[in-house]
Amino acid sequence: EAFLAAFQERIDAEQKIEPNDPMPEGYRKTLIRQISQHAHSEIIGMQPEGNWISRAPSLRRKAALMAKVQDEGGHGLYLYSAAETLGISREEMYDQLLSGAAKYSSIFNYPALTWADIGAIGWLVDGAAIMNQIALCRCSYGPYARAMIRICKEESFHQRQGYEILITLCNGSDEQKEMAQDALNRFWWPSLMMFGPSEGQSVHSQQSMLWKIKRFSNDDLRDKFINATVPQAEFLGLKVPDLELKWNEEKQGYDHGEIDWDEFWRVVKGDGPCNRERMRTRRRVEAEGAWVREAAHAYAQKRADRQAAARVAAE
Amino acid sequence: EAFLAAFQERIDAEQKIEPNDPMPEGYRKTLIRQISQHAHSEIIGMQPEGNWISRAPSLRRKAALMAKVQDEGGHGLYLYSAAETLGISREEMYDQLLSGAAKYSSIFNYPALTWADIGAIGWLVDGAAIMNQIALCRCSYGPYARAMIRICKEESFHQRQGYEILITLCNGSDEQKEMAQDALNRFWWPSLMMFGPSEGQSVHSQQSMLWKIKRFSNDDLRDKFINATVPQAEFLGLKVPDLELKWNEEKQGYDHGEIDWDEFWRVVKGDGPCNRERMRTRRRVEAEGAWVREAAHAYAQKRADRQAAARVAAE
Amino acid sequence: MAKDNTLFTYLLRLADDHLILSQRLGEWTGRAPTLEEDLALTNIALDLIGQARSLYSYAGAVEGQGRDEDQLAFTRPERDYLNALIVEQPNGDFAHTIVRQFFIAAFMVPFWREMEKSDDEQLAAIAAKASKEVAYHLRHTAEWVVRLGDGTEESHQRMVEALEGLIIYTGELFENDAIAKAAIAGGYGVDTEALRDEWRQTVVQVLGEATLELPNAGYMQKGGRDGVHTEHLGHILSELQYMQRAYPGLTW
Amino acid sequence: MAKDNTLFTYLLRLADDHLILSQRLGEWTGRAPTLEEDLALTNIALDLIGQARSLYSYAGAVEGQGRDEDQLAFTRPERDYLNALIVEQPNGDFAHTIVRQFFIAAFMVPFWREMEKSDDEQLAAIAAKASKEVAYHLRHTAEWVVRLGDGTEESHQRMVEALEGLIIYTGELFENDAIAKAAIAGGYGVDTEALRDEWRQTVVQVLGEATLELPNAGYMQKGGRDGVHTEHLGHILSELQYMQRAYPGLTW
Repeated sequence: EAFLAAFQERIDAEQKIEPNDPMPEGYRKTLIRQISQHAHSEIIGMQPEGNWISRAPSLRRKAALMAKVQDEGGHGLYLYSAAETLGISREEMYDQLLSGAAKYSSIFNYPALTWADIGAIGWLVDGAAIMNQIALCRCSYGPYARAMIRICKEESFHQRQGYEILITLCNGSDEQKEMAQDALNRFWWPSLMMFGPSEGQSVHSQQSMLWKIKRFSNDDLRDKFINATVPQAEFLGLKVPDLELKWNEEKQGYDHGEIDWDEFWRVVKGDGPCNRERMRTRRRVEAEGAWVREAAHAYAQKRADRQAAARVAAE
Repeated sequence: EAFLAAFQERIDAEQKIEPNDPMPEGYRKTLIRQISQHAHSEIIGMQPEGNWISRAPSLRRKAALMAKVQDEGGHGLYLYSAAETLGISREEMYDQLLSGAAKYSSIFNYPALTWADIGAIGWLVDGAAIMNQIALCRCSYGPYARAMIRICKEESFHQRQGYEILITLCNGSDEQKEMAQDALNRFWWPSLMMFGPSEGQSVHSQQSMLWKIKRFSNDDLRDKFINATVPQAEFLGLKVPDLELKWNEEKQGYDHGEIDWDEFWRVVKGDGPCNRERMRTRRRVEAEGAWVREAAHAYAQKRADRQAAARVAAE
Repeated sequence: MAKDNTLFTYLLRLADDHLILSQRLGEWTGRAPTLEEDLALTNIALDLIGQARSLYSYAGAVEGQGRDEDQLAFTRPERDYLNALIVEQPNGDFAHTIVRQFFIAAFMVPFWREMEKSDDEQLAAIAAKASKEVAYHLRHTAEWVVRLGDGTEESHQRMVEALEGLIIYTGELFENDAIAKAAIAGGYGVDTEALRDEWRQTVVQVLGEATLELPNAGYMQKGGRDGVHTEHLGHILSELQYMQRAYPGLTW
Repeated sequence: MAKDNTLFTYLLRLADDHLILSQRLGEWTGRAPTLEEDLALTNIALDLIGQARSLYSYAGAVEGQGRDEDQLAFTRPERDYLNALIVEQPNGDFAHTIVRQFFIAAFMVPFWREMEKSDDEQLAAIAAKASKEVAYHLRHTAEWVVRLGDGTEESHQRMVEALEGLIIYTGELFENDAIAKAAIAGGYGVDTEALRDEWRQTVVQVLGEATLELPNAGYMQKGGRDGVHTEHLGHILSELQYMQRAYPGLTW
């Protein structure tokens, strides 16, 4: 009890918690779940965009897309490392992903069907991610907060890049504009769902707030995102696919239509358009790479043995 | 000795030899080698054309190409059956193909790079094959001769189809004409090689002639092919890539330039552009289909067992 | 005009189903587990492409803008393809290909049978021809379902995986959306909802013989009829369209 | 003019090598055996595409007909691509990808080093940048060659197969044909024949450490420099060119 109170005091004083600091088991578990889920999202998120590397329409865009997908892999790496500071191994987290025990952001269960989707993913999906992540830069757990700072910088770059793809399309031919509008139509609602359902009086969420793992409610972050994004859509000359969307002078923000939470839960539970495909791909990659990892391990072992033998011989 | 003489008498009297007839071991072996090689050529020959099914430029051409490749599979089937009448199983022949012990026509080790190649393969490769096969329709071994009659009909159809592809290209845009000329440039010499080297006094070849397995020399068939094909090239407005090609009024046929027999032997021995790829594909197909064949076999076995058991129970 | 638009879309959906499925099957040509099966799969692919050609030609005539079968088949953007999602799913192993074809054939048999009664004479004529063809597709694939289901342990397991992987794409075949309803109301379309029980019966009966079970479907994926596909279609199109895209407007 | 034509072709060959190889490596992005290797392979692919861009841009300037890097990269017919055959070979398993990249890197290291001395300032500048990059490619792939060769029995066997499959495509890299000779005579090209021994030394040394042997090559395949490719290139191009072909002349 005294420990919990002291811990809360540190949190309240905005002190960062570091790996070797004592922490409540619930705090550790919540963080492991959240950080590993975030890492998994980066890894699975490589798939929809990776799907367009071979078909990117110009060399510049191809290079940028490759670099972006690579950055996502890099973010996965930092985040797995951050989670490892809490006493879980990357392998264990990976197993949880492959077995379906761990989740990843359900946005990546939507397909990237056209080149405009690559723009929309950057603009909307990375945009929504950044809203969440900016808040996390001030998370009470030091390694996570620091990973977030680095990731946020790169994500902002990706978001601008995605928006710039759409600017190009919207300045282009009719087909290109149509492609851009179609991408917005398909990615708008799933992007709003990325913030998660309204939390109401969820105990879980309140505890996260108290521990300063989470600093804003889902609805607040979603509203912020909408308020930032609607003018960007207008600038592009695109129509946000929400008939009920309108400016509310009083709250100085937008009111929006009802989100289809049935769809959200369906996709979370595994019945989105690409859930099975994403997991099948990930499992196949794991299986096909097994011999390589075994070989690397065997070689490292042999090498260590040889060095040990050489040391013995030298003595 | 008396048997050999009697056999030769039957041959000379143009009697067909049938599966159950007595025949010299050399006759049997020569036929097995030739027929199975011919069957293998049909099977491997499905690859270069099969490579264009997914990209055929119109629905009509796609359907025709699929049907053509299917016919080749069908020819493979007849020919394996014809060879089986000589006392060898399809599996055994297949093993010889996969192990590299048996050969197939080396023309199929050249790649089909453009759509025009599909035309050139039909026109030249099937054209050359027909020259050989028409002669084989009168082969002394009955089942082979009969298979050839059926195959020749379909091959002629394929040849016309191929030529028609090239007519369309040659009546088309400059790029299409260029594509057609390029295909002729690449397939002309390998097609001439299909008839095999000049035989000189080869004992092997003379014996085949005597047994009426073979009825014309390689050079005669090649000349016939050239004489038939050059005017067709002229009709297309294409240039045969042989600077030494010219009409010889005296022999009422064309003289042609030197064939690169080094290339021929190199490709026969395994160093053509696609030899390894063709065998790799064939081996992969065999390996990937193994479980299917096993399952079919297991099911047939179970079914037979059940029927036997039912009969026993009924008695 | 409205009728024509609906009919055009209705035909395009059917034509795209046939084209994309035949493109998939064509990937097997020269690569099937046995030579006999190579010929059989190519036969089915040829039937499908033949049906696609009739449907595209008719669609082009209905549209009345001078687009021929090839322009419709090869030069539309991905989002304008209206095939059901099941036909674009990868061939996978032979079990997947057989299950996909079996599911579809078990649907197409009653579909074309009902279509033979269509008020639209051309559709009825296409249906009469197709009916005979799909009867063979169903028989052939059903035989393989039984053989593989009741074959070895491995083949059985592969069939279980194929059934689980593909079942979620079967629901879309039976949905009567606005276009389908208009086509039914117009007297030329088939009420696919009404075919569901028959399909289920056919499938369950064959699976039973194969010692297999129809998995519980759960949520059925859809979107193809509105041009919202899986990521596979784009890759199919990059090959399918290559020549027409690289050399627009030429005759081949 | 004649000089420019030769230089243009010379640049195009190099540019196509880099583009096609980066396209192949890009197939690994998100699919490599480890996360770290995913980043490493993508790094190499990014270096290659960067080199391709410089080379195409320069080629376009030399040609002087207003073609930019994308028009050169995306809108030529298959027979006009001049890359060596080795870069278009399929990724195969990771062993094949590593061997392919190792063979090429062991060639590119001395190639770019010599190119730094080119009379052509732009080529020399491209070479200076590329030299640093390929040094890493060689180091990284050599490490894998050793790890896989001296890893498990399976990895060793896979390496043996990869070496045998790819060795026949290495000869083409060193051939000085008429274009190459003209480029050498012009003072801007590299005499690749002269790099053969160094390449062999590098390769044999690393393979030795990996308990592997360089297989006997026999006949070396060639044709890429004249646009006569393997059947793989056409399929690469159908994806690579898809957008530019489907939507010609647009800005992306």
